[in-house]
Amino acid sequence: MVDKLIGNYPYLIAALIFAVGCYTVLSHSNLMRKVIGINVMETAVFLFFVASGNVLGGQPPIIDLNNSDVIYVNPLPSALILTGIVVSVSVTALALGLVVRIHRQFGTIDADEITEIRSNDNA
Amino acid sequence: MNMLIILAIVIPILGGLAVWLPGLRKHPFVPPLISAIIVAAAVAAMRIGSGFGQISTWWEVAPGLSLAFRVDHAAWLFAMLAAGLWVPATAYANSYMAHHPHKLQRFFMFYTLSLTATMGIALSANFFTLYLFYEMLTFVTWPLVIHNETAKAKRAGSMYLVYSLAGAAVVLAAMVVTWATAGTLDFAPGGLLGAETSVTVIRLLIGMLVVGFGVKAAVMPLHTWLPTAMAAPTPVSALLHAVAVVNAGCFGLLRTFYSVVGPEALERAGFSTGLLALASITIVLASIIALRQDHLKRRLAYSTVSQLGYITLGIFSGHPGLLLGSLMHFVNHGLMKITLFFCAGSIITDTGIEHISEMDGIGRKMPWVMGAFAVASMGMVGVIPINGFQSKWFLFQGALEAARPEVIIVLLASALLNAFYFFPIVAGAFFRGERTEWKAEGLSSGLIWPLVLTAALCIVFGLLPALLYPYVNETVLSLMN
Amino acid sequence: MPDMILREITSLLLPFIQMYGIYVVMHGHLSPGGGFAGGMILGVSLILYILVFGLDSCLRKVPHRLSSFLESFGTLWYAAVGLVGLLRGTSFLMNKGAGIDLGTPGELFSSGLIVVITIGVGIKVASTMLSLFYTLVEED
Amino acid sequence: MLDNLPVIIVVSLLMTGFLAPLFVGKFRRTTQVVAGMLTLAAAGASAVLLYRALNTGPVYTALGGWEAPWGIEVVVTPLSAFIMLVLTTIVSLVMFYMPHEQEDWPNQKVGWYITLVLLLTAALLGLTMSNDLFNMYVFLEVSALASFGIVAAKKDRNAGDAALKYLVLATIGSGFVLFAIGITYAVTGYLNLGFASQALAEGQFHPIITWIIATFFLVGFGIKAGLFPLHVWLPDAHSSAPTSASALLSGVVVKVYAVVMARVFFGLFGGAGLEALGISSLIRIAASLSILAGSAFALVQTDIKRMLAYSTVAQVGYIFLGFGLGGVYGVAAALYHVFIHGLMKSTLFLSSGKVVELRGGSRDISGFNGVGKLLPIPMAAFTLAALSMVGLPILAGFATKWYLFDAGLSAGIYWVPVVVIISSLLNAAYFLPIVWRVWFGETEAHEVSNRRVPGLIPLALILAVVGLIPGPILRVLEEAAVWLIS
Repeated sequence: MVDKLIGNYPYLIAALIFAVGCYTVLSHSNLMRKVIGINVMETAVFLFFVASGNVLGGQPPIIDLNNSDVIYVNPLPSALILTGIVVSVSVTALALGLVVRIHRQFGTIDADEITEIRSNDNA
Repeated sequence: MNMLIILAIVIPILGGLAVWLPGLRKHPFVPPLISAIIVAAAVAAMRIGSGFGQISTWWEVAPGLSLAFRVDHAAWLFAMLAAGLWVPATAYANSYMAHHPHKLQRFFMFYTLSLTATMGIALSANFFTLYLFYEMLTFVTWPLVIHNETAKAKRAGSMYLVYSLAGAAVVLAAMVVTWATAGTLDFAPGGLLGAETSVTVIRLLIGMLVVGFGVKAAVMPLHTWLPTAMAAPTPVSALLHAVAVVNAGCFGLLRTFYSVVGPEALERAGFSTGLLALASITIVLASIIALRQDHLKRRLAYSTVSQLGYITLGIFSGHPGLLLGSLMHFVNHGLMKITLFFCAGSIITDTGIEHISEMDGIGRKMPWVMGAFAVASMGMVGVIPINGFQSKWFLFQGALEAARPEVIIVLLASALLNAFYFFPIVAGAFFRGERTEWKAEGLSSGLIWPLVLTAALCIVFGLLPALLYPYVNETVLSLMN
Repeated sequence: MPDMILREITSLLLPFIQMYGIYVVMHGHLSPGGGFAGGMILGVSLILYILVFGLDSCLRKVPHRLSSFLESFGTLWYAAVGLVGLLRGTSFLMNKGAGIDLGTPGELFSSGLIVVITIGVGIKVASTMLSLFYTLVEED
Repeated sequence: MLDNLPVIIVVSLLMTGFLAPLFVGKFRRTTQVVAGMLTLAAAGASAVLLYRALNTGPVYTALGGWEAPWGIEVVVTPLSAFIMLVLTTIVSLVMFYMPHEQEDWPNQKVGWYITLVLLLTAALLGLTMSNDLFNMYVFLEVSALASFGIVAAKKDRNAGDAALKYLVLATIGSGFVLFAIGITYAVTGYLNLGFASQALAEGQFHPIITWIIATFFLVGFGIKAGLFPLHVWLPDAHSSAPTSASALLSGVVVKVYAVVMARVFFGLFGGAGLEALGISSLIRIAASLSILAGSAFALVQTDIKRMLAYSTVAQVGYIFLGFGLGGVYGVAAALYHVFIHGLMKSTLFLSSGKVVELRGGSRDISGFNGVGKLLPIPMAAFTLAALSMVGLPILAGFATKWYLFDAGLSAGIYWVPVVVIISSLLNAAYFLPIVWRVWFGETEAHEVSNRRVPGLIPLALILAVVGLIPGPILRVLEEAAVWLIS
């Protein structure tokens, strides 16, 4: 059991980082930290994906035309994660844009203060 | 037959919408009156044809749920009662509303739409159609209840809506249970539940039906909305109490007890004693409460609650004799109660009096009105030449056949209480001097002839039992299969 | 205004950064990288330019409208190239099956339409990075 | 050609979307109309696909000619074709409303808004028909990005805050989905739904692994679809968006996520597997809580758009409940509700948007007093949709309830009818007072310059017709449900 866990340590670390990211998003009221938390979370998933494509002793998957019996690592997860990173970058960019806008409109980027301002608006 | 059913259902909808025609701005009552007459004629014509029992399906709303209609004995009884009384009620409503002009078009639209809902309930051939129109009845009578838009009326309206919607929701649940156990929703004489249905399910179903339809039939703990709804204009009260709403509740109970649950399952559930007790409590308790009411319409309302107890008693019993009496009362009570409410409305319109304590001596000022009132109240008590006597007679007979002496005691006690709360009104109106100052402005004929007509009908039905008895007997036979 | 060292170094480095970005874009079908990574490098090089030389000088070279246009253009480019397969009677993004010469593996001009698509992606990513930065920085 | 139709729909929507900002400056009106016509054409194409899928089986397309499991596979089953049809129909009708809303917007904003809406549509279409988990994730994210954009389209500050809240939570949701996809890939080696489910079934994995996969999917999609208690972003986001965006987000977007979740679940684990894992009962409980809590929250709102948004939470609960019950009737109820709730909610949002506009932007419920006389046709549509929500018979909402009852009772879960009935009473409690206000409330005479709400009448008409004759649709859905379950 322990062997298995240690042998698969990238997965464990990925899960750990995922939890850290999730915690950061949910526990901090500073919007920038939330955005950072999102990134941490997504990085954990990327790590998980890439780790699952690893082949022990494998080479980077750049085809070597002269040598046909090279072991490559599985390129599919890496390729997928490239897409994942694109998505993550766009989300982050959009989030930052929104944070800038919120700062402009509310004068703060603290979620609790914003909630307070909004409830005063309504009252 | 199909044509007649379509007429009965669709004409009131058209009539209700026609109220908004620009040409009828001044006379919004015309389309409702015409549609009421057409519907009454159509329903009367259904008796002539030979199409009893034929199902006419309009369309399938969802797999297993179809909109279907059928005329059978019980359906025609209710339809004829409602459609027949709708004509004088509409005429009366026109005269009454002429004195209280407030959003007449809206009033008459919903007044007429209620006719569709009532006809739909009466003629439904399956549980779904019944439920559909039962729900519709709530929605079209609600605007009538809060018509005056006073705070009181609005409170009454919310109460009515809450009670009715909750009741309809329970009916829906009952429908689901029926569908799940029987696999069909089409009414059939003898019921839909097979012999293998467990007693628990039957009891559950009966309980749901009693709660669901009992709301509209004002079975005792569920009656509170009815006296409160007195805030509505008087023609509406007449409609609620005598013609459409409460009778729809009773009819729903009748239909579902005998065509869904079935007499045999009813027997097996072993509920009859409990249900009879419920009805008996309603009869006696409501009468006692009625005694203590000074507000005329509220007293009449509690009287309705009590009298409906007679009807539900027969339905709950599952015994042919009691059922016969209860169906007789179904018709007779409608006639008497509509007369009483017409009288109350005329009194309010003419003198503004709403309380019984102020009514002393009123009989000499308006003899026709109070005469009709006297006739109807005597009927309520069960004095011989009036129709109320007959229904009580058959109820007594049924109770004897069913060997239920306790029912006889309840009936006697209630008759006594009825006498206590009706006769002082009549006696005071005719034989006591005026105690309070009021002035009568004189009534238009439209506020007199409908109530004289219905009072006359009470006497006619009282004198000629052959008008009603054979048909009701057939109805009971067809229901008991 | 940033100091001279920064400006001189940046103006020295920028051509190399951009050349590297183009290199990565063009070799997307041969080695790790490709349109996204290369486009990102190009976009970041432009952002560096803004940080050092100021927003206005970059807006003069690449106006906001141009970068917005290129954003749409990149996507359309991708879709249009994808449709080639479809127009040839096969499926979307089809390459070899649509009768396009794939060339020799390992050479720069090979693998049919993929390199063409990658260029579109590079343009799209670079211009999007720039537009986003413009949107964030510009006060409206 | 027909095999490529699904791809053509998505690609043409995307291309038009990105062309829109280029042309909107000179040909604003044309751009708007072309976008609307295009989605309408997409609806037509979806109808063709649905017909084809029902008659000759699903349409498979392998992108780039790479067959599954190597390539990305697109498959149009009756289920996905139906959802596509619903989606495109509602989007196109809302599209016809949009020019009305955009009258005083600057050109650039109109262009981007159209881009985002078309991007959202394309992404949701892609999401519905993709048979590849990672491809699903990409479309999920694209649709989410587009949704964030249209939520933030209004300039007021609440919109920005709501959009960021939505973004943060939705991204957590996609994180969970992606993690679940990662685990699936790691243990099975496939991303194609069919192959992965086969591998899962044959692989004899420890139940905890499948359970983790399922729970992560549930949390992820639950956040995106606004399942209680993960709904916290929804009322804010759906109420701060422009009217057309609210109609789309509440009307179609959240429900597509629910349907995709069902596809993933039934595709990976099968109905029996879900029941064995306990996921079905988890969904049922969360759905019932959604239904009750959403209605209860809606009851206390005084802001009409927030009320409608909370009502969406409750209505999505119906959909999840249907999926949680499983079986042909449960799934058919859920799919039917996806359809009619889309119609009802769009109608409600568009018509109340008109009222908000009339009242100078005030969203208080008291603004509905007496508007029936000022805007008779939009308010008739509002009334129809509100009463359908309550689920009165011969209106559209009733068939859902009926099917849910049937599914609940045949699955032996007797509290389902109770929940549904309580919920319809709650619905009545918050919709009927508004209907009363609309028709019989008092209002000062008010000049209404423009009574038109484009796109509303077709929505309401479809709703009315569906209510009267739901039979044919339900039969199609039963067939679609069979596809999903087996």
